[in-house]
Amino acid sequence: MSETLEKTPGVKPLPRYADVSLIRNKFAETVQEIIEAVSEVTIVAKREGLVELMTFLRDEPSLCFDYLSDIGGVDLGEFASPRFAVAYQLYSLEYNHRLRIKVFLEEDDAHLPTMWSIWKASNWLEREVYDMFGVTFDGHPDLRRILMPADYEGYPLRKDFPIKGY
Amino acid sequence: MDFVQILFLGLAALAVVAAFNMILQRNPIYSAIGLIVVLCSLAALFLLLYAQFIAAVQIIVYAGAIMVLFVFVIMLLNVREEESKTDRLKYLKWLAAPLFLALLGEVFVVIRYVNDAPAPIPSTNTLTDPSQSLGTVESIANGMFTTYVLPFEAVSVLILMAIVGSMLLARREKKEDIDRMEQALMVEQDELQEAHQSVEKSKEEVAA
Amino acid sequence: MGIENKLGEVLPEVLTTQLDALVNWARKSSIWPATFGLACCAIEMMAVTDPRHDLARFGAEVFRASPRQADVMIVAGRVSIKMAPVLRRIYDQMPEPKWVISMGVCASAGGVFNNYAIVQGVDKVVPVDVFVPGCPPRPEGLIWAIMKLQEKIEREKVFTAEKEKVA
Amino acid sequence: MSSLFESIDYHYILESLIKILIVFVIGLLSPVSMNWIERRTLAFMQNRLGPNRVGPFGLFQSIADGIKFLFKEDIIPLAVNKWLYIFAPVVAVIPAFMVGIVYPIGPEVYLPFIGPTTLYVTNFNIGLLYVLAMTSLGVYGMVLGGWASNSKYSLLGGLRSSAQMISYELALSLSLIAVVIHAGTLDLVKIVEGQAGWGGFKWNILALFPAGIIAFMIYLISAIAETNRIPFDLPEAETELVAGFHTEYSSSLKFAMFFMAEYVNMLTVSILATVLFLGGWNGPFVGQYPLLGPLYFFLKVFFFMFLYIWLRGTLPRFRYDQLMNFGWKFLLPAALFNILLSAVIGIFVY
Amino acid sequence: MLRRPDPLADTLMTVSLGPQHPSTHGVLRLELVLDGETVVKATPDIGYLHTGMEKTMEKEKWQQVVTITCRMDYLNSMGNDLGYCLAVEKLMGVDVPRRAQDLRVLLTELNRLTSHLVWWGTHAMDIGAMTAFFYAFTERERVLDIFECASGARLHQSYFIIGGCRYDVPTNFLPLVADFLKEFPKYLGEAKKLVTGNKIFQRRTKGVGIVSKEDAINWGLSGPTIRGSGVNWDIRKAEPYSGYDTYDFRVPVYDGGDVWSRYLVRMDEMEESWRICNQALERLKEPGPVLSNHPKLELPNRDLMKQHIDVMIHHFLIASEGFTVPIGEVYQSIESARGELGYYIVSNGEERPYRVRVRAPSYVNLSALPAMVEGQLIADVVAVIGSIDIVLGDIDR
Repeated sequence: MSETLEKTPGVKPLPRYADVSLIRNKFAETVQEIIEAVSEVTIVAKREGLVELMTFLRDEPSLCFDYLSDIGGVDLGEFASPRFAVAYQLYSLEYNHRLRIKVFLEEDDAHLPTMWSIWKASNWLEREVYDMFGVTFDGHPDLRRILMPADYEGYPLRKDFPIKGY
Repeated sequence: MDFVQILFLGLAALAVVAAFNMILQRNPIYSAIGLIVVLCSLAALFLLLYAQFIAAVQIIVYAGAIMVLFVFVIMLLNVREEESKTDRLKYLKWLAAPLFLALLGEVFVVIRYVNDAPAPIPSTNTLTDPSQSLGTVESIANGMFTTYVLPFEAVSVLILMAIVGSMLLARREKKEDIDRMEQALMVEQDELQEAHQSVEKSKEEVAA
Repeated sequence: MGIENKLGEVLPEVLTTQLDALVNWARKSSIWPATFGLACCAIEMMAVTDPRHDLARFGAEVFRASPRQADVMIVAGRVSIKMAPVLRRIYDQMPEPKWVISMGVCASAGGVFNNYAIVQGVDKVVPVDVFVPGCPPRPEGLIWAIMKLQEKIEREKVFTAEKEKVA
Repeated sequence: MSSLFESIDYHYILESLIKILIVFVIGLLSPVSMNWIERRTLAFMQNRLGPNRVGPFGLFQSIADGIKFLFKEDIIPLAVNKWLYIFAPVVAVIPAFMVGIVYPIGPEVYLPFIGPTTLYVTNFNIGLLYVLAMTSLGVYGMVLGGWASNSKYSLLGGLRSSAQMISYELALSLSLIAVVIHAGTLDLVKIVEGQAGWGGFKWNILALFPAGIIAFMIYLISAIAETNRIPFDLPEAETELVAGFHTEYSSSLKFAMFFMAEYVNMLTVSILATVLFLGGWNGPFVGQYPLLGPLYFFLKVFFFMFLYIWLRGTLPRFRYDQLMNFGWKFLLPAALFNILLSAVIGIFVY
Repeated sequence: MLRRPDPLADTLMTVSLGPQHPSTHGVLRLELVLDGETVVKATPDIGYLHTGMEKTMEKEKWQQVVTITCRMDYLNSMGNDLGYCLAVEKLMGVDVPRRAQDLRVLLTELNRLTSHLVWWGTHAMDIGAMTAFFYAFTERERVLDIFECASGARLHQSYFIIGGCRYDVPTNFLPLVADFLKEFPKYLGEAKKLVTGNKIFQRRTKGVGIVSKEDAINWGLSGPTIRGSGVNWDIRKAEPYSGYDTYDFRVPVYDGGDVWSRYLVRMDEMEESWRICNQALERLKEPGPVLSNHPKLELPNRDLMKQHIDVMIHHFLIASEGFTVPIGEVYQSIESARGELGYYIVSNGEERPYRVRVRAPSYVNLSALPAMVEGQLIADVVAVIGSIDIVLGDIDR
């Protein structure tokens, strides 16, 4: 066991905008919109081609988003269409920049491909989105409820779910 | 009847009862406990013969170490109650009667000879100096390291060989082992899933 | 339970009251809690054994991991609907006589979490002897609860109960 | 039948019974007092006070615990193997107390009203083996208790205790051989008497240098492992196996029996260490004042008991495989080597 | 009937560790498949402390949410509040005054100390050394006194609010902190002697629960857990907030990837936190405002209020209805004691957050537990759980 202790003060460059312009043409089908707001970049993407887009983001040397921070769901309301949004927060340990991929989903078509093959971190994060919103992930190795009891009915974080439960 | 004799009868009865218990129990743990009781009462019988060393060693080695190992193995392997295996015992059934008769005959012969032969151990009444008798530390050590030194060493070598052999037999290939384990796990999971599906199906049927 | 009931029937009243006092003294002096930390209050429950507060002074520092060996269950923290059956099961596993301290406002009444996931008060699941207010209660608060519980145990009837039942 | 009663020496039996009673009371008191001492000492090691509310200085704490055990519901879970479950604590506690008859507490002393008497119940020429035999039986209590509980934690605890016992019993017994070679007897009293001299300091640990010290260390380590105390408390490792082999035992008399067995076993190995290595009752001026003997004896025993507490306050727990490796790959060869060493010393020095 | 292909399968045993188990640090349940003492398969089962916090936050006002965030990861409540406040401040474009930032850094670092102390005590206790626990809690009480002095509460301070701190610290605050900081290194030395130097402890932790650098990144580990695998990533350095870029401290990184490395990282982090605290304490000697003067946050001057009705109405609105936050979404992460604590906040321009999503560090760290413990012994499971320092309040929320 090597125990080299390297205590280096900030070797990383300060955070900056990720230059995502090169994916606009490459994934013209998938990428709907690129938004820059509050010093953050958001890519609104479609479900089709999402896995390829994510794989590209991870493997492209100039982007190198090797770290999946978070997957968070948002319910836009009972009557909204599309109803759900799922936001992937990506981070690059190499370049120290962040990116948010957002996918909108219709209520009767709420499923996404799993990111398990790209980031293992997606395992539980996807399970939580499933548990809380009912968005299913195709190909997930173990898609069960994670926080609520296995026989629980309803998806708590949907807006039509009363705060005190059914 | 003296006190020692009562003790002897009690302990001997205990040993016999425990031995029967050991044979008749179906649960291996109970059998092991039966054997432990037998060994302990035998140790007490040795004590009555002033063979303290043998008594102590009996408990330390057999009851204390070997039987702990037995119990350990039984518990570790989680051996369940023995099921009657009629197939395997079919032929033995015919052997039982002759073997029983042979044993009976043997017992008779032994009893006869013992009655005729001089007592191997001086009776308790004549025994004044316990250190001179059989079964103490000194007498056993004398026997073991003078008269019987060669057989003793030979037995040691034999035991060593047995240990090495058993270790060779017990060694399992690591990789293969893990593979088998994983297979077993997967099969179990598959079965669980199947069971789950069948339950779901039956639920649907009920609902329908 | 059992021996004291039988004894209670047989012995004269003077003796049973004396025995009552003895047994109650023993029980109140040796309250072994079950380690049942749930949330934030569990940290304060741990803090109650620390050198500053030292629950050990009351002979109650023996936190038993096995509910079978515990006397009091300190429900320290919010009880979720997923946890409630487990809580009840652990309570059932404890031997009589047993007591429950509901520590903190979440365990007592749901606290700020008046929502779908939290049981609004642990007394819906198990009978509670002492409620401790606070979010979380200070360790002193838990010590207060233990002393309250001791007072309660002191008033219990062990041998005399059977006599009263007969009378 | 008359010969039956004639063959009994009533005076001897009465004397023995009284002594047995005294030893039994010592055995009963040792868990009570040791538990209080342990809790207080540990507390002081951890900057705390420890139990101090129940009685003066909290002295009655363990008594309160004991009375509580007595009147606690005794749950026998449905799934357990009922007879073994009840039987196991008895198996644990009886051999532990049976060792008491060979505790050589002091030399022959003259007591007022009684006359000269020995401060031990009896001594026989295989006293040491008798102790070892009894302590090796005690493990069945844990193993059977763990198995009978029909709980996985208990089973693991029982398995661990049996494996641990097998591994360390060997090293323990072998470490004693150095002393036995030197003393030439297995009689505990004679072993103690052999250590008289040097102004009361001809203790085996010093007299057999260096084999004595090596044997002492091996004995100490294996003894702690035999009694399942930290750092070898794997059978009841609280943070792994909840409460190990006694997980399913409610805090009633059965639990108390396990508890007592543990403390009496601690007492036994402490006494054995005192007798075999630290000269038993020997010490300065014991020749002139024989009653000093028991005092020295208990002081030495108390030192070992304190050592247990000290270790508990300091050390973490071993892992199962490390425990096994340590026992088989280090202690056992060391003990074997030490036998050789002490034999050589025995031949050339004495 | 289950058909078994192999008699070996008979030796497998399924043990359910928890939810009430002394070493799962709360109510984690682990389903372990054991072969003897070796773990063949581990499946964590969480949710026994699920509190519905994200749902509850949606009904609270922006400022009230702080009381909920601090009950999330109860060992690191200051950090939780800080992350939430930073996120909302980022969305609103609020600048926090210098003194408030320094206070935030000081208290967050002190909270990191308490969190690591609890971790140290319980981790050592899991491995069997019980005295460490009491030493840790003795020291922790002193830090809690400091929190009490600043905010009035020991555990759930809710001291940070959007725009700064709730109120300035009392005069005896700084001497209290200075006293503590003076004596802390001595304590840390003792701690290292008691546990770090212990051979048994080292043998229990070295080479146990190894995660390689690539796996650590792929599993999304963060905080000391990823730094124990040799990844030099600390959000305080990478994306500095609250002026962390102006402090002089180092990021301890060990590349063993095992329990021991993670242990060393945390022990070193305590030292670094102590250094940061010392620097922050120096800066706090200058007085200044502790709340932003943003019109939505600062209550109006009382004299002006008595003269102008519109100022009065403004005060009334802030006090009764709260303030609104511009429409938008933001992701802000901070380095909590356990790793990357991220807040993804969506605002629809009302007085309440539309959605607050919390990226809990323990949650993601725990998801890698099966990979760490499979093939190890059951005693190692306990050590590994201790080494990733989970807090169930953080995981289940």
